[in-house]
Amino acid sequence: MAREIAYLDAIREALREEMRRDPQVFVLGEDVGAYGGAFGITKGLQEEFGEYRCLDMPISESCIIGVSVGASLRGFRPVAEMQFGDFITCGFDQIVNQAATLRYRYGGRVACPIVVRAPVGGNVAGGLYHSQNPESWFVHRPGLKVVAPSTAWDAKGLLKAAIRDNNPVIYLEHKYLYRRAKGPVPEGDEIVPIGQAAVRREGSDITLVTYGAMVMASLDAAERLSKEGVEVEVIDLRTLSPWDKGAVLASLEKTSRLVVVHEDVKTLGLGAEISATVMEERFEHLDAPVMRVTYPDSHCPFSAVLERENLPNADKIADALRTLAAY
Amino acid sequence: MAREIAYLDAIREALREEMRRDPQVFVLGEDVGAYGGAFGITKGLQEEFGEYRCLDMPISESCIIGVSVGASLRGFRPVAEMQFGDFITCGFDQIVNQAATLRYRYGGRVACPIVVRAPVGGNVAGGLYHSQNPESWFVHRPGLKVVAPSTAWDAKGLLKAAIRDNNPVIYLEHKYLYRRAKGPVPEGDEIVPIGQAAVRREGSDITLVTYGAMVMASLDAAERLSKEGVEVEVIDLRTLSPWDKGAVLASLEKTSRLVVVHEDVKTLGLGAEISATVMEERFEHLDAPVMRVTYPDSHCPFSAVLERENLPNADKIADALRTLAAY
Amino acid sequence: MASIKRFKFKLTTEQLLEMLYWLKLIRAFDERLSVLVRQGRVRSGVYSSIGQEAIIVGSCFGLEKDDYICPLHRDLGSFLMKGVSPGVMMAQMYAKATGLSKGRDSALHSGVPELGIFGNTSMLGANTPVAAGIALTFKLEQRRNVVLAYFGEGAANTGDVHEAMNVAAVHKLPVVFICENNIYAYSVPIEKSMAIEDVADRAEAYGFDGVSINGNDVLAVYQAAQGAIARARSGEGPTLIECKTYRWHGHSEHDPAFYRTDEELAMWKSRDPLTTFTTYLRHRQMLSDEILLEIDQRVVKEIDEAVAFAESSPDPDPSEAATDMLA
Amino acid sequence: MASIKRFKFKLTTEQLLEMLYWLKLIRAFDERLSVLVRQGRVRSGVYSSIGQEAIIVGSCFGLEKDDYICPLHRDLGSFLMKGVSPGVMMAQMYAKATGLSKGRDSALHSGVPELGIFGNTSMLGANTPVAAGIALTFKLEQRRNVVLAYFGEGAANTGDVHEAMNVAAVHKLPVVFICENNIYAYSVPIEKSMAIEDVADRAEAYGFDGVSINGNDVLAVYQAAQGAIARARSGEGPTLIECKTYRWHGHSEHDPAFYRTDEELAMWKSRDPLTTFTTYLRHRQMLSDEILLEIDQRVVKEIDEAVAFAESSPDPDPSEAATDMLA
Ligand SMILES: Cc1ncc(C[n+]2csc(CCOP(=O)(O)OP(=O)(O)O)c2C)c(N)n1
Ligand SMILES: Cc1ncc(C[n+]2csc(CCOP(=O)(O)OP(=O)(O)O)c2C)c(N)n1
Ligand SMILES: [Mg+2]
Ligand SMILES: [Mg+2]
Repeated sequence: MAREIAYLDAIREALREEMRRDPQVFVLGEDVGAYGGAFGITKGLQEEFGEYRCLDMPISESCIIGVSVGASLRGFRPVAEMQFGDFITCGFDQIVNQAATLRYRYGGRVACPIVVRAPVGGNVAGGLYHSQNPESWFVHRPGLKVVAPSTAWDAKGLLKAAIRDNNPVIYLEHKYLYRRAKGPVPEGDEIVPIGQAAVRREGSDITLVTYGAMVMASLDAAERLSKEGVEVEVIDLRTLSPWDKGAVLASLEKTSRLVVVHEDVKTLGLGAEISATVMEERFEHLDAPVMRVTYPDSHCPFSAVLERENLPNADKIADALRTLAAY
Repeated sequence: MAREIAYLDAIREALREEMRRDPQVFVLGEDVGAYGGAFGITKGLQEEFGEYRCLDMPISESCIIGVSVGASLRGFRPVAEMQFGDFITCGFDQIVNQAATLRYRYGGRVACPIVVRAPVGGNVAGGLYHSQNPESWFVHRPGLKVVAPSTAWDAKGLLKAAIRDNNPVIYLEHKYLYRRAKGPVPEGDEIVPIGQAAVRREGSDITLVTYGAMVMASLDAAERLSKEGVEVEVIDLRTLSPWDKGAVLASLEKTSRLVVVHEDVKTLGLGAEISATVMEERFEHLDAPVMRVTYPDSHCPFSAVLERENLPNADKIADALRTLAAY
Repeated sequence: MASIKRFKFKLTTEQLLEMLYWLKLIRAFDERLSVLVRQGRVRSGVYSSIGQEAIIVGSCFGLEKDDYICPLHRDLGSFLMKGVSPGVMMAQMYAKATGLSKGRDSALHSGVPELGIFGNTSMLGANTPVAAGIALTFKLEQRRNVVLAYFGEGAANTGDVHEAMNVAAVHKLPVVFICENNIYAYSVPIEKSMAIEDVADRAEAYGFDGVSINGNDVLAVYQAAQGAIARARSGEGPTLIECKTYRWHGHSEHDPAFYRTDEELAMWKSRDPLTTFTTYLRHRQMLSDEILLEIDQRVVKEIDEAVAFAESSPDPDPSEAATDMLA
Repeated sequence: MASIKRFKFKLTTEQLLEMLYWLKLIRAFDERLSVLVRQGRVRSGVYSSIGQEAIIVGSCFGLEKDDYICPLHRDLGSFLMKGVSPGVMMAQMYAKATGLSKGRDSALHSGVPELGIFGNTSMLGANTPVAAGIALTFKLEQRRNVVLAYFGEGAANTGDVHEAMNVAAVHKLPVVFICENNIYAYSVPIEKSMAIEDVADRAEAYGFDGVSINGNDVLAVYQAAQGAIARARSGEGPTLIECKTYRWHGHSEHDPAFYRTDEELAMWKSRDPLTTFTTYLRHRQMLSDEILLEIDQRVVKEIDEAVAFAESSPDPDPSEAATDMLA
């Protein structure tokens, strides 16, 4: 049987393998050195690769990203760690202006192969500043790629792809999945290509598009609906920018019904773009309006009682699926 | 006849009137003092109100916003100027985390009445870092309001409303309109309420939703279509968050066809949210898919040749309207 | 100008005993939290100040009600000294409806304007621009109040701290910057985050005074703080006080702190601020065994009551999960 | 350690005359640009370095090809000295297809990796973290190259500059920070943006040396730069060189610069770096009238040719408006 490891260990494995493969790859961030990072992702890397390939940085998110851009200009492939994805706002300008526009303003003469790893998402007692889902900001900005693995397999495969990619890639790792998602991982040079969604469950009645920690809840809801006679096709986007329009539309052509599920807030969450695109390109195929099951337009409360209220879950998803099936 | 002034002067008038009315209102930013700001908006204010109510700040966008938040906690109503809206990324964390979450994390016990003025938009030979349209980032973030006037009237009325509002308001002033938009302005205590769209042109065939500099181009396109026998209702959102769903849906119920036009890029531009909302709430009313006419997913090039290619204009809008009419 | 390290002060026996009470209360609060975390009763991140209490007690002692504090994550004690009851603070840590943020967040991410307490986001350093803003309002209103802005030696490296110190200097704002230099930022020792010995030296770069003091000596802290506060009140602008100290626990209660040696910890435990101050009081014959017992009993009682209050408090109402987004 | 102000250097007559050529070429380029702006032939923002040329010539002179520069917006001359032809730079200002960014942006927002030139965004200070990143790669590769990072005294107050200087200090990175202190940041005089006299004093706050020099004396700049570069090459880390100078024109060619006096301008014109250096060469009998004429003629010819090249160059192809977004 295949080796099964946790999502969190899969991330480390990707880092280690890429650092072994390519001496231009290095890691930088706060506490990533001897300590191994707040979540232990970079444990052992400094030992193996030395201080400078697994570099502790001062609390200076903007500089961490800026340093990465500089290093990329000289052929390096830095992987910057934000201690929590929430702090990415402190390095925002260096991402959306410095990194995202580099190739364009250089007239296409350079690439900017940096990866920014950001632990995101809630359901981990994180509260307002340790639970956020920042994907929309970056999906909205041209010049960036954004990925969000939901399995150990993808965590490893997408990180390897991100490191090899010649563009700035925002790699969103969901904290809820760190130890809860376990499974086999690709070996050797196998990667998970950026831009390709995965069908996690086939179904002919409704297409459900999701990513990250919501994949689990969505599959759960799909199982319930199956018992009610409704077969839901669950698509895990894996890459949020560019998202796999082909896969979504292909499934929709089969089902004619679509729901998008994400943990990010509703307004201008990725669901908005998918819904608008489907509207533009497959209006005639729709038997029902595209629905969205998302976080409300709210911050992420700390109290378990409050957070439970806000988080999408299998119940809420199942309800939406029923509404859609009955439409 | 009513007094007519330029958009840019209307902004200044709003500042001056509010500063006279309420001693807690003050202005801060780079070069806003004796110089009167890069665009002359704050000219004369330091002379009238003194150094500290029209305060020159060092080049420190993050601190400018943070100072505003601090002042708001003590009952002041600061109006911060970003020299160009593009630089708002340098103060991003203080807006989306500090200001936007303040009330929520204080359990509702405080308000955060700050205004961040940001000159935005292209078609002014600005290039990559003097042409951006940052609205989506803020519309996506709960806890903020976002306004974008298209006329001198609204420039004045919305700024007065923003200053009186108890929330952080991102006030997007379009540079292209500074001198090109001229008209009457509200007097005295009259304001333009945040959250209310304006119907700029009535029509029964297609609803066109837009804002900012695209209102002019949209009206132009609507005139052309009128000659072709298609009557387009043009809705100027004026407020982008919260956007006036009621007005949009009411118009749609009449026309059954909708196009959104904005200068911001397509992916996760405001059009996505409007389209998705219409899908959710008025699917049955739609005779055609909601369309979007937007900037492509690109940065804002400097060359006039390139910028022209990217900017939406009356031609492109008219084309979309024709497609929609023929659907 | 004499160094603020030699600022003349007088404290009555009563006041000195009150200081002891605060030292003990804060220690006891943190110790109890530590237990509650291990028991799984508090889910919040807990950043203990054990070993550092002299900084808060020495600097907050004698503050006026309208003076403002902008604490760092380790400064729970400052909330108590500024007037929040232990029960409310405990409820805040429990994320109960009776806590400062009504369960929206835990720890110090909420404030009390009436008591002059600012509650920061998690973003390190982001409190300092806000502090400058509050101080600016004191200047605008010609009040003699001050703002105390706290940050760690790690946070000293954020852009925000730089921008805020500079702005405070330019406008001679009444801010006392208090750097709690406990040698580590999470796992990163100071020599890996800055190439200088004394953070205090940074003050000169902005044009104001910086002193480095023994942060484990409550009277040394009081003396320097009073000196700096006196300066600030009389319009002489900001001061930076660097308090050398050490945290006995890990970064948070979940951190085993393998990155430091037992020897180092023992050395710093020998510098326990409570012991030092008790010895002082004994030398001055101010502290009888009865008084000591009385204080200890009072402290235990207050903490017990705080826990009882928190535990018996209701959870927030789920209906408040997404309210208070806007005023 | 002797001050780098007294660093020993030797320059041949040929080299000194080359310096004069560069001073004159850069002056002529900026003067021509100024005319072209007034004629409406160049639409780009032009930030003239007239009066400040000694800084770029003195610091870039003798750089190795692999050494990297990270210029500020006023440093067009550094592109020329690093090997970009005047024609290409002029085409860049004209936003022609033959410019560095193929018309995507103008001015210095594009770079040339093969020549060791970084092109920053507009965001002031944002080039310094990138400089640190480039320098980090030199350290990783154990190369003896250096990075020169330029910024104005206004930009010195951005968070990025703080974070970058600190990181460079911690890791002893081979960066020379060059502050062009021309007294004004746009309209804001230095006393309103910082409370210190010499930006050089900030270096100490990070643990490296800072010197303040006469930035209008090309040999003084060369001497200090060579000293700092020698240090950097031998692994001794960063240095900050503050060059006191003045810009003769407004902030940009559109700025009438009412905020300063004629007296001040006249005083600084009397310190013209070209006059000073010409006098030096005359004193050393190195500059005959023929050589002077020859240089002047060469400069005029090169500028004429550059303009001719730019004007005859094609506009970018509209089809490239939204390409090169991703590699
Ligand atoms: C901007 C930002 N980056 C990273 C973090 C994560 N983080 C929380 S506390 C901490 C260490 C803080 O060290 P220091 O400022 O010295 O304060 P101390 O905890 O030692 O009191 C880090 C890295 C954060 N909260 N904010
Ligand atoms: C982050 C940021 N804020 C504001 C601006 C607008 N701006 C452009 S140049 C300038 C003044 C720069 O002054 P200084 O750094 O001293 O350089 P100088 O122009 O004097 O050479 C300002 C405010 C900007 N480009 N970037
Ligand atoms: Mg610390
Ligand atoms: Mg300057």
